[in-house]
Amino acid sequence: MSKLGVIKDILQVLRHIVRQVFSRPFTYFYPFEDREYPERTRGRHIHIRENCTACGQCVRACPVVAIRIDKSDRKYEKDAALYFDYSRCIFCGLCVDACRFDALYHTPVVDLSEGSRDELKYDPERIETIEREPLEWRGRRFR
Amino acid sequence: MKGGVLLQIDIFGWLNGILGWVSGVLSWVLGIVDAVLAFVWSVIIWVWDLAWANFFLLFKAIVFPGLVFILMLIIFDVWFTRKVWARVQDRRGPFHLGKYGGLQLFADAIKLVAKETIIPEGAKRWMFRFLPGFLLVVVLLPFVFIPWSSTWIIADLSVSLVLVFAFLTAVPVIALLTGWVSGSKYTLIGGFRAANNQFAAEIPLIVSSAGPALLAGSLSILNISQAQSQLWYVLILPISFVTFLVSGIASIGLVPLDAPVADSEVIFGWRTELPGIYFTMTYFAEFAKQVLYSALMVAFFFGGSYGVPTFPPVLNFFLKFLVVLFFFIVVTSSFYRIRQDQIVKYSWKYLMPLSVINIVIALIALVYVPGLAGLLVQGG
Amino acid sequence: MSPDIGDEAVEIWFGPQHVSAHGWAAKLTVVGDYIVECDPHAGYFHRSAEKVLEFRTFKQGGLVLERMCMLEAFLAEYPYISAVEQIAGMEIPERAKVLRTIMMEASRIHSLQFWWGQLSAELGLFAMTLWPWVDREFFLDTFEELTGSRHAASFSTPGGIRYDFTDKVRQKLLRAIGRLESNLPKFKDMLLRSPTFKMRTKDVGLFNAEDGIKWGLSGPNIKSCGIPMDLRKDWPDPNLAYDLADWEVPVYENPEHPGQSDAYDRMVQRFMEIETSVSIIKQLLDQIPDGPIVDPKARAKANRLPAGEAYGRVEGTRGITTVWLKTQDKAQTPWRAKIRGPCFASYYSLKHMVPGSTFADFVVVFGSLDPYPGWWDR
Amino acid sequence: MSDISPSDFAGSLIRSYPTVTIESKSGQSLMISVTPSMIRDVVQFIADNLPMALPESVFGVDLEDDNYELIYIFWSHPARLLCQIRVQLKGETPSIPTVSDIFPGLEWHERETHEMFGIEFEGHPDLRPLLLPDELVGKYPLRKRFKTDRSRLAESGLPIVKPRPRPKKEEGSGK
Repeated sequence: MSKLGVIKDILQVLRHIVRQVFSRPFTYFYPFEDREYPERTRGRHIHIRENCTACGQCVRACPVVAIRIDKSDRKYEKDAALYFDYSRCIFCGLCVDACRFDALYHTPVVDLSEGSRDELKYDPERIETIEREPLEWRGRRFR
Repeated sequence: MKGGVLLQIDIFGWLNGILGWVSGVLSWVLGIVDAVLAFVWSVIIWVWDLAWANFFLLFKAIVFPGLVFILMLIIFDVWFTRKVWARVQDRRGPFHLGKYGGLQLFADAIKLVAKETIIPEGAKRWMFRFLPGFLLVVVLLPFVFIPWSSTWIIADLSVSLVLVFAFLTAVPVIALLTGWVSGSKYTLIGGFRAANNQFAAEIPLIVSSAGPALLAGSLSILNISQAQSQLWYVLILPISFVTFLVSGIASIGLVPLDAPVADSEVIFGWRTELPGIYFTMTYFAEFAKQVLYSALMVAFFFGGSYGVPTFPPVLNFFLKFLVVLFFFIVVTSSFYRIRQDQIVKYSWKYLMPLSVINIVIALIALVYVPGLAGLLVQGG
Repeated sequence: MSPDIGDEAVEIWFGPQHVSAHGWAAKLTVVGDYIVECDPHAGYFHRSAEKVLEFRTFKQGGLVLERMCMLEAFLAEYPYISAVEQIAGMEIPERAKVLRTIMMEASRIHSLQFWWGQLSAELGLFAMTLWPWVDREFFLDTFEELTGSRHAASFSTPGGIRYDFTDKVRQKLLRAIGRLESNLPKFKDMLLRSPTFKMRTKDVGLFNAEDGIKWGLSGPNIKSCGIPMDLRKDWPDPNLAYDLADWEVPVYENPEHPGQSDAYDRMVQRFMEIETSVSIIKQLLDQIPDGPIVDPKARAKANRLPAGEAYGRVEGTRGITTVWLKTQDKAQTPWRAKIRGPCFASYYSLKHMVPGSTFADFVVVFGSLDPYPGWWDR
Repeated sequence: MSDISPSDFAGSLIRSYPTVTIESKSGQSLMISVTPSMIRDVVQFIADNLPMALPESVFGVDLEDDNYELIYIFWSHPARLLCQIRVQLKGETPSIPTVSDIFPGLEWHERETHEMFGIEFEGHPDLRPLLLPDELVGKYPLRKRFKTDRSRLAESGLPIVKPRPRPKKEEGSGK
């Protein structure tokens, strides 16, 4: 009886597999098909300089020392020159929590890969904008 | 001064002589070249004549059921396997290159071939370079006996069944040798496991292919496949088909029985140390064996080229081949890997008795079931 | 090498470059096909977390903890948070307690799904690797919807939680659980009924409950011996809401060998864990009270803690996970934080469990203990 | 099995070893302070009398000025009892008898404590470094004396990595 049971089990396993072959695949065409990012997605930050008071709470909250505020930098308004080092950032969101002046937010932009580490160090002007090059493939533009 | 010294050398004559000598040498050289060219030309003419005379055989050997077709079939098999596995695993498989990822394999092959050849320090260099290519040759040889139809077969021998298994017996030896000469502990373990697999699977494989041979009364694969015009042998030998499939999987070393190349246990078994091009050869050899066993199963159990009568026989064979290949891939992607001692235990405990019992039952049925014997056509 | 083995013994390094040894290595002494000695080596993932914690504030400490094991991020950060709350004497809002418990159980399901996929990959069936991972994807979507990050959630904070439940999170969580429940029979067929899976896992990696406890094993590894050792029941935590749900500690005891556990029993046990977690989540989802999710005053207390010691414990996916914390007065950072990962013990116990099994079974024994290198290397 | 209550267990421990001081933090946890020479006896007592004692961990705490505290933690599921055994140690490289033969699970915890704090465990079968790389053997990183900032990095014996250059300042900045 147990031997026949084994045959039944084998057929059951094969049934699941064959049914799987003719079902729709789960994956999607990653770079070309966009997925929906939730509102809270902790992607790269955006810095709103009008609100920033350069209080430095975000710098204090950061566990990996990825933020630097240069107060001697006179070029920018209110002395707030914010440098962001995305080669260190762990996207924990503590800086956004710490900011009381609504000057630092997460954006749903998560693909930050660059050719070199130095390009991941965002200067004050880059952290204020979210312009991205659209992806091109076979003459089509994506996102 | 009574005249000067006479010139001893007739300089003009000498110059003339040079001309003659040069023309002589030239004509001699030209004669040699001419003779060589004539010989080459005669060889070409001879080969050409021979080729024209045996054009059909050459075409078969090189183009249609032969080298080109088999290579394309193996490439298709790799693509098909990857696609089916991807579907089983809820993925899409290759899709970037070509239509439905059809060119992905060529890209992979180019990448693998372009890789640096690194030979381990402890390896025997000459054997290490020689064995993977030899393996591919040995695996490709049995394809000459695959009867795509009664005309589209490269060679038919009265003992081709024996010869196919004789070729395939060399495969684990090559695997063991490759593992041995690679100079690594993991490759050695993998090589011994390959030998162990063959030790387990060889006899059930041959015994279960003995059933069709007995029923057809012939050891020629062509005759066996031709003898099934009335009745496919899978109907009287269903257990033999299953044992052939399982022991075939064990002999190739595919997933449920892939102890020789179990990647989570022995990395890649006997193929661990093989670099780029050599790895590609062994990888191809594995899929070639998969194609070979699927074709053999069609020839042994599924009536060879018989099927829909309006279709050409080759198409019949090919469609059945695709179905069997699909079933083969599904089986190899649905079970967990079992241990090598379990492979031996279950092949000797279950596979071999089952295949023998099936033959005995079939022979008894032939004697006692009226009308069954009439359906069998005795081959050559 | 003991002297009676003689020349036949071969030493084989299993890892750290081995395919299935991701971040660990064991030196195996093999005679024939049998392992006679196993010497696990740790330290390939060592990130000196305990020293790092001494330089992180209490709000930042949870981030370090969740990086010990990304698969159970909600669970892994909790013992540290719990210890901080004990020292500060914080009161947690009711809503935060229930939401914490729900997400910890979701994290447990997610981690178990990852594990059984990994065990299947080690046993050569990649279909069963990716099917649970598809279901796991829905849990990751839930985590992303809730916290904004798929793995490193950093959900709890001293004094409450950082992100509130929304209707969308609830829908996504229900969808993930519904899909898991509809697929569980299929997975049970594929795993527990598969004859080749039984062949590979039955009587492999067998150990006694007494030995296991002496080696320090806990969690599902011990529960599969028939001992209901579960901190969720035994160690009632005032900051969690396990008492709101009605559930029993899942215990599987194989009648073939009572008091012992093999790889197959651990598999069954973990299926039962998933079912328990699902039922807890379903019950708690109906009982989420309204209210604040974090008390800002309590959270501000975590900036400077008084002197004290606390022992934060939680029943992780892999066993008892604890953090022992000592602070000095008006401290911004801990004086000493000791992390006790459950896999430290399971990795050590390989030394006793593996000898006698075959070389091919080593990965099965190892995989069935649900190892995660981050927990022993820290 | 679960008959034994924390007070019963504490009472029987006091009766056997009167020099031990026991302090009960809550209903479920006991704090036992012992001297280094008695540690094997007390742990043996726990192994014998506390049902299913799970050795959770052993770790050291640096109290500065060559004072160390060693904490052994045991958890008994049937008794629902958490025992913390505390030992005060003093000295440059303090030593204490090992308990890894009574509870094998503590073998690696003792190894780790040895390499992190330099506490010697007498009779331990295998005191090789567990987690640390070879360069840090004998440096005892979890001691408070061990500095981790870059200026002292040279002492640790690790290869010195230069800090990565910060993004340059924009031109025309004030100072």
